[in-house]
Amino acid sequence: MKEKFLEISNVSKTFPGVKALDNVKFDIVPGEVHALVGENGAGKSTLIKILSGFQQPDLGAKIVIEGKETKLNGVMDAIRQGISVVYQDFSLFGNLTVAENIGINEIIEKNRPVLKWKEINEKAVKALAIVGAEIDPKEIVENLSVAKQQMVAIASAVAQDAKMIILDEPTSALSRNEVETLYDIIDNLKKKNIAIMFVSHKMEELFHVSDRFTIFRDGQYVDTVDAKDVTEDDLVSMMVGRKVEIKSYANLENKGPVALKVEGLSKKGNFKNINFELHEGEVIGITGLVGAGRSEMAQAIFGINPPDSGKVYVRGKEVHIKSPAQALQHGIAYIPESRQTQGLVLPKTIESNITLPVLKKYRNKIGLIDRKTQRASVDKWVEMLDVRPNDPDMLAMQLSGGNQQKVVLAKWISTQAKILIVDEPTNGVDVGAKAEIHQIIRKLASEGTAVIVISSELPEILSVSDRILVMRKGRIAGEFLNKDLTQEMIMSKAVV
Amino acid sequence: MKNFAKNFVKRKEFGIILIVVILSVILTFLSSAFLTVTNIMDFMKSNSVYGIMAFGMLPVLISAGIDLSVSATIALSAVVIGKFMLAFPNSNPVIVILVAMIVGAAVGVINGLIITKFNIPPIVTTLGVMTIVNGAVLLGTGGAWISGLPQWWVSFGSFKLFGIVPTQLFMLIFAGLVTWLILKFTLVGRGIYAVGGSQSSAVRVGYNVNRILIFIYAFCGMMAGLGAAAHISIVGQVDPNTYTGYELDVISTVVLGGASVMGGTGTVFGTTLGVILMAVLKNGLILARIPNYWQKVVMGLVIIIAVSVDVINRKREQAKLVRVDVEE
Amino acid sequence: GCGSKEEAPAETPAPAESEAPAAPAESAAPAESEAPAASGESYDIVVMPKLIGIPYFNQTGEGAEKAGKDLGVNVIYNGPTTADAAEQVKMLEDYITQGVDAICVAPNDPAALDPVLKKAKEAGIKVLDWDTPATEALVDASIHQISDKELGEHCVDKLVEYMGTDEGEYAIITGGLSAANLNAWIKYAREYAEEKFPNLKLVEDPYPTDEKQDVALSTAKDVMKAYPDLKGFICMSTPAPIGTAQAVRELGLQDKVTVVGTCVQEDCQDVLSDGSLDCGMLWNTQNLGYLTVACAKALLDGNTLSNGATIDGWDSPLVMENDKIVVMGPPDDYEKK
Amino acid sequence: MKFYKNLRSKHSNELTLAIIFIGIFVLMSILSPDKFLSGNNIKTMMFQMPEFGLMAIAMMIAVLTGGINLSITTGAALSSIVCAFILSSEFSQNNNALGIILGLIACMVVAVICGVINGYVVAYIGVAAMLVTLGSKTLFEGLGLAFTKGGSISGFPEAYSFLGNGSVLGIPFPIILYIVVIIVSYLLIERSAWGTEVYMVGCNEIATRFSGINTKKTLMKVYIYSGIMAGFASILISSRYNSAKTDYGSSYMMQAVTAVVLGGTSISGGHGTVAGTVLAVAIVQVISTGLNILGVNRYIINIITGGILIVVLALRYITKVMEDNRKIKERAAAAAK
Ligand SMILES: Nc1ncnc2c1ncn2[C@@H]1O[C@H](COP(=O)(O)OP(=O)(O)OP(=O)(O)O)[C@@H](O)[C@H]1O
Ligand SMILES: Nc1ncnc2c1ncn2[C@@H]1O[C@H](COP(=O)(O)OP(=O)(O)OP(=O)(O)O)[C@@H](O)[C@H]1O
Ligand SMILES: [Mg+2]
Ligand SMILES: [Mg+2]
Repeated sequence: MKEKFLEISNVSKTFPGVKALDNVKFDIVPGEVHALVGENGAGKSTLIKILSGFQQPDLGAKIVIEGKETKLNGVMDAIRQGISVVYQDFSLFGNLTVAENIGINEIIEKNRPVLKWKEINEKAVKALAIVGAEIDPKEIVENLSVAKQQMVAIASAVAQDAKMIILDEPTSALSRNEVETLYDIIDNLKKKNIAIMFVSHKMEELFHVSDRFTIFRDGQYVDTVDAKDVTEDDLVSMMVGRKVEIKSYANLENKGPVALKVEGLSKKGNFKNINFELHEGEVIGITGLVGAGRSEMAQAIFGINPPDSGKVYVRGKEVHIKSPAQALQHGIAYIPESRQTQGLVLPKTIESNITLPVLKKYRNKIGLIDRKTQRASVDKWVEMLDVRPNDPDMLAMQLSGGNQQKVVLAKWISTQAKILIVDEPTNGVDVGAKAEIHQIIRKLASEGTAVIVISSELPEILSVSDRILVMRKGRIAGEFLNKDLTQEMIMSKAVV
Repeated sequence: MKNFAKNFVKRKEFGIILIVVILSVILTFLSSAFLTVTNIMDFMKSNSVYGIMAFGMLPVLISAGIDLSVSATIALSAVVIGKFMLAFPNSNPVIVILVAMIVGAAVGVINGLIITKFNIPPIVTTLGVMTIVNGAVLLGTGGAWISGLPQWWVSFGSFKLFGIVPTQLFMLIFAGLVTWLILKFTLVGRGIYAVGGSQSSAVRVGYNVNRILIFIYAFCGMMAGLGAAAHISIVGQVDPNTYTGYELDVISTVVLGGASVMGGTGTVFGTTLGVILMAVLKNGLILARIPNYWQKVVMGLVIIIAVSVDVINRKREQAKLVRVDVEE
Repeated sequence: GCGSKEEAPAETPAPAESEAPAAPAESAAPAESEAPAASGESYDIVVMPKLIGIPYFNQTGEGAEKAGKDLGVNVIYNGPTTADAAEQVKMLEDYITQGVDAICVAPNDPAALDPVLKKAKEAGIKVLDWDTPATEALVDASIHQISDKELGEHCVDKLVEYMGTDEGEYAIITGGLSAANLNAWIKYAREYAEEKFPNLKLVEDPYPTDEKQDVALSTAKDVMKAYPDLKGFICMSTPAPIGTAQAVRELGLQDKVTVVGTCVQEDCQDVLSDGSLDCGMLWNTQNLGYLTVACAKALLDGNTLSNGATIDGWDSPLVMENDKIVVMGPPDDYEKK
Repeated sequence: MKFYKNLRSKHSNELTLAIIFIGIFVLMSILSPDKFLSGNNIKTMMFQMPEFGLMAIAMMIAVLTGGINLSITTGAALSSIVCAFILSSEFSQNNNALGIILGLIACMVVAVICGVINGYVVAYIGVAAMLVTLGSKTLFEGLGLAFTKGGSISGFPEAYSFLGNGSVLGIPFPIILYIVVIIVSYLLIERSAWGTEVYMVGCNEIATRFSGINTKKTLMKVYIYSGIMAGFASILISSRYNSAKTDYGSSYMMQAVTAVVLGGTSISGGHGTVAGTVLAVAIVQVISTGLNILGVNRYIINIITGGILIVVLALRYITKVMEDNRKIKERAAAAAK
């Protein structure tokens, strides 16, 4: 057994709101992939922020790097110690070029006052090559897809020739074959004897890459186990504290009349000639590679950026939806990809987020918001979706990923929309919450709502949908009934 | 070549270049005096002060900040060097300029410290500092002019290279050059763009954000100081009252030059264009014999149109952006 | 020499920088030193300029405060920091509350002060205006450094005198388009020029310069480019003539283009020296403040102001246009000796 | 008790401001009991504060959306100028009542138009509010100048002056209007659906739009409301000063920003209360009136105001940090057990 690169113990972190970490421990040796798992809010990202020197642990924490006890008082300390991080939210500079985002770090680290662009570009090109991404180094980052941004983030971590790389949910925006590339990257990082700390909610990839697991629950350390000694179920029950079974809900009978009909929908540079019918009580899963144009298509239907051509019928009547407001009037709801920027108003309370689309419903005679009835119904939704903590006055930003997603769901369900489009509903959501969200979606369907689920995660698609559309390069490349389907069959349509 | 043309049209600055060109063409037809070397030198000289301060303001806006205190800072610097020259009648321009820049930088540092230590939003901090410094200056001077500056200063101010290029234009070019070098080739400079893009990310990659912020405001103050030197080298005496309202003119100059008040974007080239646009406008209004009572109306319209055109262009670009490579 | 048409009063106003107002004050001082004792208490007299912190109103202030000392009255010289009528009204309201004995105000805008001056009268406070007239009905006395009409016409005469001809183009540079007193002078100047010198052609409405010397400089330059045959400038507001003169100097047109206008004496010496400014003019600013306070005191003592009468602290006989308007006298001209 | 707890937790900011206000008020009363505390002075302040307060509310609502409105003062001036033209017209002289009503309507129409111009460019074209209003500030001022030729429009029907100077049952009419506006604003901003949308837009426009809110409309209404508030202010101003002019109240613009921020509204939008702004306005008012009565130089008053702005915000930050640390310690202690 090689000697450890990093060993920490007695690490606690208290926020005004919660105790995010309650003296946990963790260690990692060079060349291993050590996965950190736990439900939303278990404290994974918090630990990462501590290891990256971005936040300081409470007193009494012990951090040993390469045998020497140290303190990480600032980001620079961590970087100098050879720890570099790929954050859950990338933390790239959208306004700068890919090259600069990747190349600048070393210069900052060495604190060289004057910089040579040639050097930076070369470094960037090299790093991009390592992660095998074809991205123009001169491109401005905010013009890249989520997926490409993710690759850039990884590249810039690689570029710092670090001894330990932390990946916080690196695949949440990656599609299948990009994930494959990531696996390769991880492999040759291991060969370079770099320690990798890996955080993810996706079982299959956890077991694919990890050598060891450390499990947190509600900020507490649970256990550390070798990957080969445990099964998925063991791991899940260690994380959640109970058993969670992934059901398949597919239900090919008793669907109602057509709720939504799309004919030849096209938008230049987004998608082309989309046709499908969606029935009441039915769940359609739309999958494909990231960048296939699924969100774009959904957002076109929802009126965020309307299509160039094509027809949309709601319950048989043709509609021309130019804005989300109109979509809402036609009973269409869209739960966007990014809950942080599009789904939630983070600095506001759960209550104001949930009631936002239906505010007018709570107006009393003189047109003011009736706080009592508002609170009453909010309590109902928080109750029904089991948002934790269940205090409507909690700020959305204080919630962990899963609970944030539940709030977004609650918001749209409360509109009683008859047509519901959910884009990557369980992105960064833990197994437990994931199952609950699937349940909710199916429950709505069983009550007659027509649902579209957009997801890159095939197990999810296979679990929730009755019918599955596969998109490729802005077109619908294939359609399946969800009956004895395999992931391979779907992928064959998704990739060329 | 064609490609170059394309990129050129894509540039953020394209909109404003267009406006400047159109204006100039119109003016050239309206007045023979417009397109002459002397006229151009004249209006660049008389706008050099705004220009210099604009280059100081640029990094501030890039960092998503704002500095309202520049008008007070320039007043303070002007008064200080005015008194300095009376006290040391045989010093020399270089020293005077240095003094001005140091005084300005000092005010900037105070801004920076308040912003970083108490994280009070820049607009608030600088508003407060503006009120205080302004009050102090006028309390101290009673608004009295400082005149009778030494001869060497007067001749420094009225010097023209080859009898054409005025001193103040060199100061302007110097300011622009320094700003450009800092923004493009120094770590701090890139840090400024980083902070403007995402402050939390800037912290995560290891930029010392506080130090960067303090630098930004110090630099802005310093340029205001240089502006003071340029200004009193033009007018030959110090009127502490003359600088009120400068802050808004300077800021509008920079944003006309394509810097976004949301931060993250902005270039020296753009700002230069902004300065030129403002200069051409003021100069043109008179040469074109626009009725004086309508000048402000024209000014206001041009500002609104210019910023709107810019935004509309950018939106069109965004819309054109291919989000998915659709299989045809 | 002083080219003013009107007979100059007995005392020639002292140049501003010397211990002005020499003539009146000195002789007045002894007479007044026991005045407080005589009248028993000391009056609170508010003297409010349009704004504080500019040279012109600093000097009027010095005069007013000097008068305060000489006459043994308590002079409160304070005003807003920007020439904003709203601010003036607020401050006056505060002083009325405070219960002062007299208010002497240089209104930023006459009409705007009507209500507050009414209040003052109702509160039994003596109300005077100075520098710029307020609504006449509301004041007990109105101190004019000079009549607006006279100043406006004087500018035109000076312009013609130095142009050496009464035909050609001229332009007016003003401090701000909404400055009431400047507009008044300009109005009279334009009317006078039109009927007396029909061949003088005003090229354009007045050019605003934002009370800024450098703006005056660049504006004047541009004007000369826009109107190449321009023969002269009339400049209202103190920084304007200096900036304009500098423009003329930079273009080396000292003997082609005439510049006349109102400015503070010390500040215009340089541009006078090489004739880029041909004639600056202003009344003795300190005397203006002094006279204002003297009149206020006289009124408070119960005296009435009448033409030819003399009052404490001002031993030259008063020149009155009517029973309210006191005129200090013609402006001083500052010209190249 | 519970009420107080709730007050402390939810409205600590307003509480602090109230305490500061009382503190300063008491201090002033001690420093000049006879003058500051006189009923007369209180009344004077009641006449002065409303126009400023209305401007502050006009500024606040724009700031709530993460924008700003630099054009409130020039917009107000423009509205009152148009109003003044009608009031001083032949027609109004003959039939006052109708004239005044028409004038007021015209005033509000212009105010709304100003709001629509800002709102359209901000909401529908999507230009940053600061730039738009920077432009419209100049535009409105320019129009005012062009209409008035820089002069002031006066000569209103006698009755009009009631709006700014009259009292009902001894209570100044302006303060009555102000209080009504405060209540309406509170209900609209903090209790209505639109108000909630305003806060949400201020925090995250995209998420709000994705929630089916027509954010463009919300923003448009915000700038119209801002315009209307400025319009009300302009009525008080033109009536109190019995005339209209482009530069009336120009000094309110920066003061309004100061008051809004002092009142705890976050300059980046999304947070802030009407009560906070109102209290801040009162604080600024008391400081300036009080020090004014004490005869303090205006510049020192400005310096103090600026100082207070920074100090209060600094304290706000420091207390927040200490508060968090306290909470963390408590948790740590709780966890230890
Ligand atoms: N800055 C903060 N202030 C207050 N509470 C915080 C803060 N950051 C995190 N928390 C809380 O700390 C707990 C742990 O959050 P953390 O983000 O580490 O969870 P996580 O394991 O990363 O969850 P996820 O899997 O959703 O990323 C959560 O309850 C979260 O609400
Ligand atoms: N902010 C942006 N600006 C410009 N183009 C973008 C932006 N975000 C994404 N894109 C483009 O849109 C395409 C789709 O982005 P996205 O990752 O949302 O794909 P998608 O089809 O929506 O994926 P998914 O189906 O997983 O939602 C990307 O390939 C990228 O080229
Ligand atoms: Mg996390
Ligand atoms: Mg997507």
